[in-house]
Amino acid sequence: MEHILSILIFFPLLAGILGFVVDKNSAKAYGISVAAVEFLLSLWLWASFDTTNAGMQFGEFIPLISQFGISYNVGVDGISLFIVIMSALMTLLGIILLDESKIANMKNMIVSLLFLEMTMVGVFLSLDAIIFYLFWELSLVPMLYIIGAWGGPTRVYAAVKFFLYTFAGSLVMLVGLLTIAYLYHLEAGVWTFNLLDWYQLDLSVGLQFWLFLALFAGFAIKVPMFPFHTWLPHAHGQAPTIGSVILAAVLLKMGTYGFVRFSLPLFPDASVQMIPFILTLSVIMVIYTAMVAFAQKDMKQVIAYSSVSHMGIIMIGVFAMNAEGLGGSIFLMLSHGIVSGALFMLVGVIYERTGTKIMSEFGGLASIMPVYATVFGIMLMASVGLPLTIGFVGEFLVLLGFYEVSPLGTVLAGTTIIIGSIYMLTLFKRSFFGPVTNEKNRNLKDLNARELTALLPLVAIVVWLGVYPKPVLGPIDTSVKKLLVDMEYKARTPEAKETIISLQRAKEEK
Amino acid sequence: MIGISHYLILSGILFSIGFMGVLRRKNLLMLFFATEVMLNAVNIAFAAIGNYYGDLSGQMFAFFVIAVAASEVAVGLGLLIVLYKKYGSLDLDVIATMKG
Amino acid sequence: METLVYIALFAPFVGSLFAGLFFARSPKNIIVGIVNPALIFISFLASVALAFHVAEYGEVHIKMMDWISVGNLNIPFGFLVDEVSVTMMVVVTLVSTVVHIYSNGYMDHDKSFNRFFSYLSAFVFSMMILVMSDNFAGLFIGWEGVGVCSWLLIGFWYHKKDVTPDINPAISPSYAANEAFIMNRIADLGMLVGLFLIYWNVGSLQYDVVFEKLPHLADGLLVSIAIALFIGAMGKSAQFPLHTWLTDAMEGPTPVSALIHAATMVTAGVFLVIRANPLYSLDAVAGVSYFIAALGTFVAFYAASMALVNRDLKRIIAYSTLSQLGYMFAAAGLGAYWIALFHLAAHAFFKALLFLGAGNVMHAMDDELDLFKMGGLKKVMRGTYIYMGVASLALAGIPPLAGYFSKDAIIETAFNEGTYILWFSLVFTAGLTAFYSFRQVFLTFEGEERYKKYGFHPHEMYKYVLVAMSPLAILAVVAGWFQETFHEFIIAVLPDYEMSHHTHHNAWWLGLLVLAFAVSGIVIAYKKYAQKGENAFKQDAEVENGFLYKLLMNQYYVPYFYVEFIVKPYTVISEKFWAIDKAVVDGTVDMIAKVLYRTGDKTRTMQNGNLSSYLNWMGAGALLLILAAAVSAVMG
Amino acid sequence: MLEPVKISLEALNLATLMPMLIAVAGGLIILTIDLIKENLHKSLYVMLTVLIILIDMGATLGLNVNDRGFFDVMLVDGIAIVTQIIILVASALFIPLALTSKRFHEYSYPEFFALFLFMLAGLQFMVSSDNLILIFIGLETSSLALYTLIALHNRHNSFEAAVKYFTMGALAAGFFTMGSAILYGLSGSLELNQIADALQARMIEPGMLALVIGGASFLLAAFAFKLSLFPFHTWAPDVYEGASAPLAGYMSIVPKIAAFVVSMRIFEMFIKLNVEWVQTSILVMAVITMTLANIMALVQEDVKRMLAYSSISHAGFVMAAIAIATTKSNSAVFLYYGLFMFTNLGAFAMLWVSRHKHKVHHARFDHPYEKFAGMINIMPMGAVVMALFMLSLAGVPPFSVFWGKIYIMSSAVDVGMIWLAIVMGINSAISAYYYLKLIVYMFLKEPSTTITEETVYYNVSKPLMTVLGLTVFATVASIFFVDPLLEYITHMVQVSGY
Repeated sequence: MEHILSILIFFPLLAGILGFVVDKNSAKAYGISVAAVEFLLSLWLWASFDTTNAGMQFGEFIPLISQFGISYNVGVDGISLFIVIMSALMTLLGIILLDESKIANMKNMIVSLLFLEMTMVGVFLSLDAIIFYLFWELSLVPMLYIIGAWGGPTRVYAAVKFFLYTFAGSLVMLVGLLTIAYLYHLEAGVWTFNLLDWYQLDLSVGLQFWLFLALFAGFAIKVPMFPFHTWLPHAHGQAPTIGSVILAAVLLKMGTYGFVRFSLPLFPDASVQMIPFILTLSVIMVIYTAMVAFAQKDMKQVIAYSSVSHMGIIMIGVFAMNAEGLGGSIFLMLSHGIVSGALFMLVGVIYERTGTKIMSEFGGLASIMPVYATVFGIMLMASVGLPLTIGFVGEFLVLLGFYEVSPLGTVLAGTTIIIGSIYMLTLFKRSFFGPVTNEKNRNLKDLNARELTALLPLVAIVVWLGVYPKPVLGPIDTSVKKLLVDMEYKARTPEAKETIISLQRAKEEK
Repeated sequence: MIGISHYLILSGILFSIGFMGVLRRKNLLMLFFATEVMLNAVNIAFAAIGNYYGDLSGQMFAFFVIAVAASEVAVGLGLLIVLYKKYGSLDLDVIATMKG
Repeated sequence: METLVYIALFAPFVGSLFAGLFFARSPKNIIVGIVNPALIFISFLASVALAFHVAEYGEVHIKMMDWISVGNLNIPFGFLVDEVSVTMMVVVTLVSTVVHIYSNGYMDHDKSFNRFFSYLSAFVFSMMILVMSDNFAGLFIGWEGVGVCSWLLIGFWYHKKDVTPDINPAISPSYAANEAFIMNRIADLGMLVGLFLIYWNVGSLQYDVVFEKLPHLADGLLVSIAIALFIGAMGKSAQFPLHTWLTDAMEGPTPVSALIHAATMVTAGVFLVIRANPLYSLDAVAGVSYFIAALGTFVAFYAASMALVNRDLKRIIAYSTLSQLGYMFAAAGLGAYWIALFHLAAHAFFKALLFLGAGNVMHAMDDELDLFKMGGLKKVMRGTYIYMGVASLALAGIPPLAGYFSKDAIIETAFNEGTYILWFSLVFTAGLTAFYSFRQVFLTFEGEERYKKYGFHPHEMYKYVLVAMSPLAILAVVAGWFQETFHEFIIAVLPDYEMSHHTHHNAWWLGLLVLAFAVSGIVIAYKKYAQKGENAFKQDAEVENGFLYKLLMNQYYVPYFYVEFIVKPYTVISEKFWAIDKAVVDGTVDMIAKVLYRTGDKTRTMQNGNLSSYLNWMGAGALLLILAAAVSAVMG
Repeated sequence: MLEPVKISLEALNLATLMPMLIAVAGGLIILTIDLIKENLHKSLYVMLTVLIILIDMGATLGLNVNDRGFFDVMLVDGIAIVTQIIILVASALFIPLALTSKRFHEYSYPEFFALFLFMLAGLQFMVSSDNLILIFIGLETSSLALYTLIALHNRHNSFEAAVKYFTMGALAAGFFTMGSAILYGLSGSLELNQIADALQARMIEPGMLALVIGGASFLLAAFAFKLSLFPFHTWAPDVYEGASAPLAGYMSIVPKIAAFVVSMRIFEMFIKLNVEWVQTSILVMAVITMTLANIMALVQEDVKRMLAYSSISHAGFVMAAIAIATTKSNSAVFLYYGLFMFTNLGAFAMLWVSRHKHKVHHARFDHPYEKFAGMINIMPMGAVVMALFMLSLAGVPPFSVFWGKIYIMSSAVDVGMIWLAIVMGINSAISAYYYLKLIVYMFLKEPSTTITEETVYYNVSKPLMTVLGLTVFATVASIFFVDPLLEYITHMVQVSGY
């Protein structure tokens, strides 16, 4: 299958365009089938993926604007493979969870989702900076629509804020990308935005620093790092369930993925230099937002802030500069995607039943909706990083990896396992435990077949990858090691060489 | 002996007068006159400089400016008349419906 | 042997799934009540078989599969069955079996009967992982697993609502559950740090690799590792200052208290220290070890003191558990690992028995826990009285019961080490232990029948339950007799600890001293609480208003302190942060937008529609350009 | 005694004049037809005009690059050809917009089309000469025609707009002539290349720089007016509002690109003479223009007026490229406008489609935002198309304007003006707000009850749909033709020596 990546990217686009023709009442079925096909394709990609190969696979290269060095250039490696699969999966499950009776204009929703899926897959597969940027920006558009059209009372404010904030940051990033291209042009005499070519570029430390900052503007807002996170609670607070699910599961990962794909290999010295900075922000992110999450009255906001908090851990992992931390952080991206996606789905379920997300309206849900409570409990445990759930593996590896970089930082960030459980358990206690305080809730129905179909696969994955993460960790590990070797090779300053622990050096020491 | 600089100074003075007229006048007709003054000021300069260099193109430019000024007057007056019909005034303070 | 290991490990897991998946939504099902104890019993049998195997052929070490493998890190699911772990396995499965059977009776009328068994079996599974793992990460899995099961089980009656602390100090089961989980997490962070330190300096988390390389590490590093791991142990084993959750955990059903919060889970911390004995017996970490012993001694006394005045049937036993954990740590800290383990096992038996007995009382008294509302129950509950009496005697260290042998050994160790302050504290605490244990027993079973006043109609527990409890009772009596057998068995892996000649010489009077303390404790308790008629026990207002009484009753104000200085500030700061997030962090962003918008509104006034002003703008622009031109020409 | 002028026809190289002659002749033909038979339907004139534009285009494409002709006043270099092509394509897209389903006053006059063609000729003269006289004539011819075209819309606002534009234009003409006079006085020539040589020779003379800068400032003022740079932009919003929507769109492209070419010719001459001041002031003006126009666009209530401000902002964007003055930035100007053309014309055409004869939605405005509320429910295709235009204008890839944007930003980066690129980026972000505002209205708001498909699709017709289709296609598919376009433009710019 030569063109599987292009198919993965453009199949949803094509299906989305054709989707305009599909009848309203069949839109959901159409969406499910398309998303299912896409998911199967992504699984096929996994099946045909060479797990021993650390480099890019299934590459495709078509020059688009040859004079300016822009080309359609895609490829997949262990780092992006699973994020793509997760994107496809979350889209599929999200569509399954859609309630036809609650969503007006289902067709538009499906079409937007399919477009969104294209952009998500595109971001993770592109190897050309401009094409990456293209999908990156395009992803804002369907999300804007999803939040704005199906969201809560202040949805327009939230949607526009989401769009503009991210857009502003990414424009600064664009300047950075253009600068890199120019520097490459100076060095090599040709224009190119090919990331793999850029990796060869040897930049001075000062330049690296500024370029790092430029890209940081784009990525950090997307992650979203403190103090650029405030669009997220608004977006989550207003977005419909599906919007939150995709936003939390996939869109945020674009930011961290950007760091891994761009910042680290392009600016190894600056990355090392920036560790204290990133660490500071991340620790604030972890602790501060977790505390803010604790203060929330709205269930969904708790999950939203918890997302930010967990993204802080992912960020730390990215800058751990060793295979354990970096691999862990990529795994954590997946697990965070699955778990926070599932949690948003769960909040959506209760919101659909009762029309509220305020915790004080609930209480004692566990006795009314035991299955719901069980699934929620499992996801909660995954969220707080219980071993043998998917959440532990990544978190453990990240903290383990980062300990080598900064013990104190790790301890501070490690408080996530404490404060994370504080807000999560409080949420669970307030909503699920205690007597049934609200009489209206007494007749709530437990999860129905549709919801179970969407949620049970996630439960299965949470357990499966918690117990046996090897099939996923293996390819990630292979690619991450290569990345670190490249970084160490490229690094100029001795501090950077010192900090980046590639496998080679570890072997030498032994 | 009147030299080139005198012409140029005259031109400059005339241009400034026209310019001030444009800035200060509130009546559309007067405004048109002021622009004409400016253009004519430039004409003097062109003619003088052309003569100074012994080059014809300066005078050519002056002729073209005259021609353009003439057509401007034609178009301008046409517009002015329609405008007067609509607003009943040529005061610029009145003709100010579009703003913001 | 692999099969046996897997049977021992996975039988509880199967039970948990069986009850959880197939019967989760159905009402009480007796099949669950039979199958689950049976599976645990199978696990017990396998453990016993393994014990004999280990005794005969040495340890069994198997690797099931890889778990996490990234970079240089490689964590397998590996299991190590050696003398230490097999001891734990036997104790855990034995007590579990009894508790499972017992629960059939205790949870008889509960609508969540099946769910209870599912959780309980899951707990056993986690505990088995904890003790059987061959690496620290695996231990951590079990560590967290038991934490979650404990959370589930403490909060088992989640539907109860929150009340103020003066009605119920634990507020509600769900509150207590969260408290337990979160406090344990604090300690877990320490434990994680320990793991990280080990990994980055040793390169592995496997016990064998780690212990082999430990002596080559720097002293400071070793101390850090030891401290970090012990912080983990402090959480699980509820050592000061992370102890408050244990008493609140009594909100869970009594079988849970018996199994988790007395016999097994809380001893995990002790187990960890015993497991890591190659680390803690290093000279470099002698300070830490001594600290462990000191802290253990302190907790032993501290907890016992609170037990003296408490009126809550279960809380007293909880304090006593705390206190006994302190004894174990004292032993482990002093290097007598095998004695600690021995006490751990003996304690598991009699303490579980005590709890189950308390459960019987509760069952009889409609879940009433206040001792002052009981009294004279021996008439209706003879079996339970005997069980609890035996357990209390064992706890008090009266020969020839189990507690006498194990606890005495610990006290002797303290003497042997020359740490006389510890030694005396432990001796004194032994007296307190005897007092509060029998205060409880007498208040419950002897004296006036106060319960009548409150309209209770107590009745004895089901027969089969009493029968099921008998193994524990027997063990509480006889376990101590096998001290030497155990000693021989265990020193294959644990460092031997022999008393010096000097101690041997003094052993007889040391033993007598302890015994004297214990007996006098019992006697005082009898005098005060077991009388009838005139001398019958009455509440003494003067004592109860005394400072000491209040201090003890309020647990030295530690929970109060936590609420006032940690919980409340945390809540307040969180709210503040949220306000800041909205007003400052988000406000700045909105401010930028607003400023832009307002600038637009201001600027549009230049677009006033008046041609004259437009022309002026143009003229001004041109003049400005020319002016700038002039300036730049002059400058240039 | 003047020497008898002896010039062979070949030396005149009349081919260079062909495009303009065709346009003028076309205009005359239309007038003649009207003389012969009155009251012919507008569709005839529209199609005639389109035909003439196509022939014109043919002639333009047939020109030899870097050809001089007609007493050497015509200079057909690469940029002249590229500009003419852009102008003609825009014109060809513009004229069919006259074929609305509702009748609008101006299109019933054949003079409209004749004037339009004359304007075209004027613009073509303007761009294909480096003689200041010819530039002036071309500029004025086209402007005068344009004033009239605006006024022909025959509304209150149109007259006001025409008068404003006219008066300010007259002032600008004064500036232009004054600037030319100064340059003439300094160099004795009106040919830009000769001026450059003469100035180069005299640059070292004391006081020379001041005079050169003085002349440059007059010219800059004149072109800043034409390009609507701050503070000479004040006419633009009002004129765009007063003019009919298609004409407003047209004005945002065609006269501007013509003015850009001339600015390129004039100001880059100064920049190459190392008159740094010119570069600095252009940059300052460009930055202020794009920022201020953006900020003012934020607060607009009317879509058309918003688009007017947005056009100003885009002009500021491109003006910065002129200041950068590299081959890349100059190519970027054409790339930008070549792509911007489709999007902006399309956006204005969308307004035109929804235009009513009377102001039904608002006392003053034809296209208040409220009018588009909930459009996705009423006419989904229309909403999507408009949204695409808005996204493109905001610079969201892969739509057309994005490519122009990054090319300009990249050329800024290339000369080390990273700050400029960042300013451009931030401005794009600000501008996204008001483009989004329209999208928000169209997609996220509930339609007001009075709005139906009928009221929105009021003015639609097949030709309009065709034009829209073409512009949408060009906007969306730009990624596929940017490469050849860029190659062609760069080649043309390079051979012209810029």
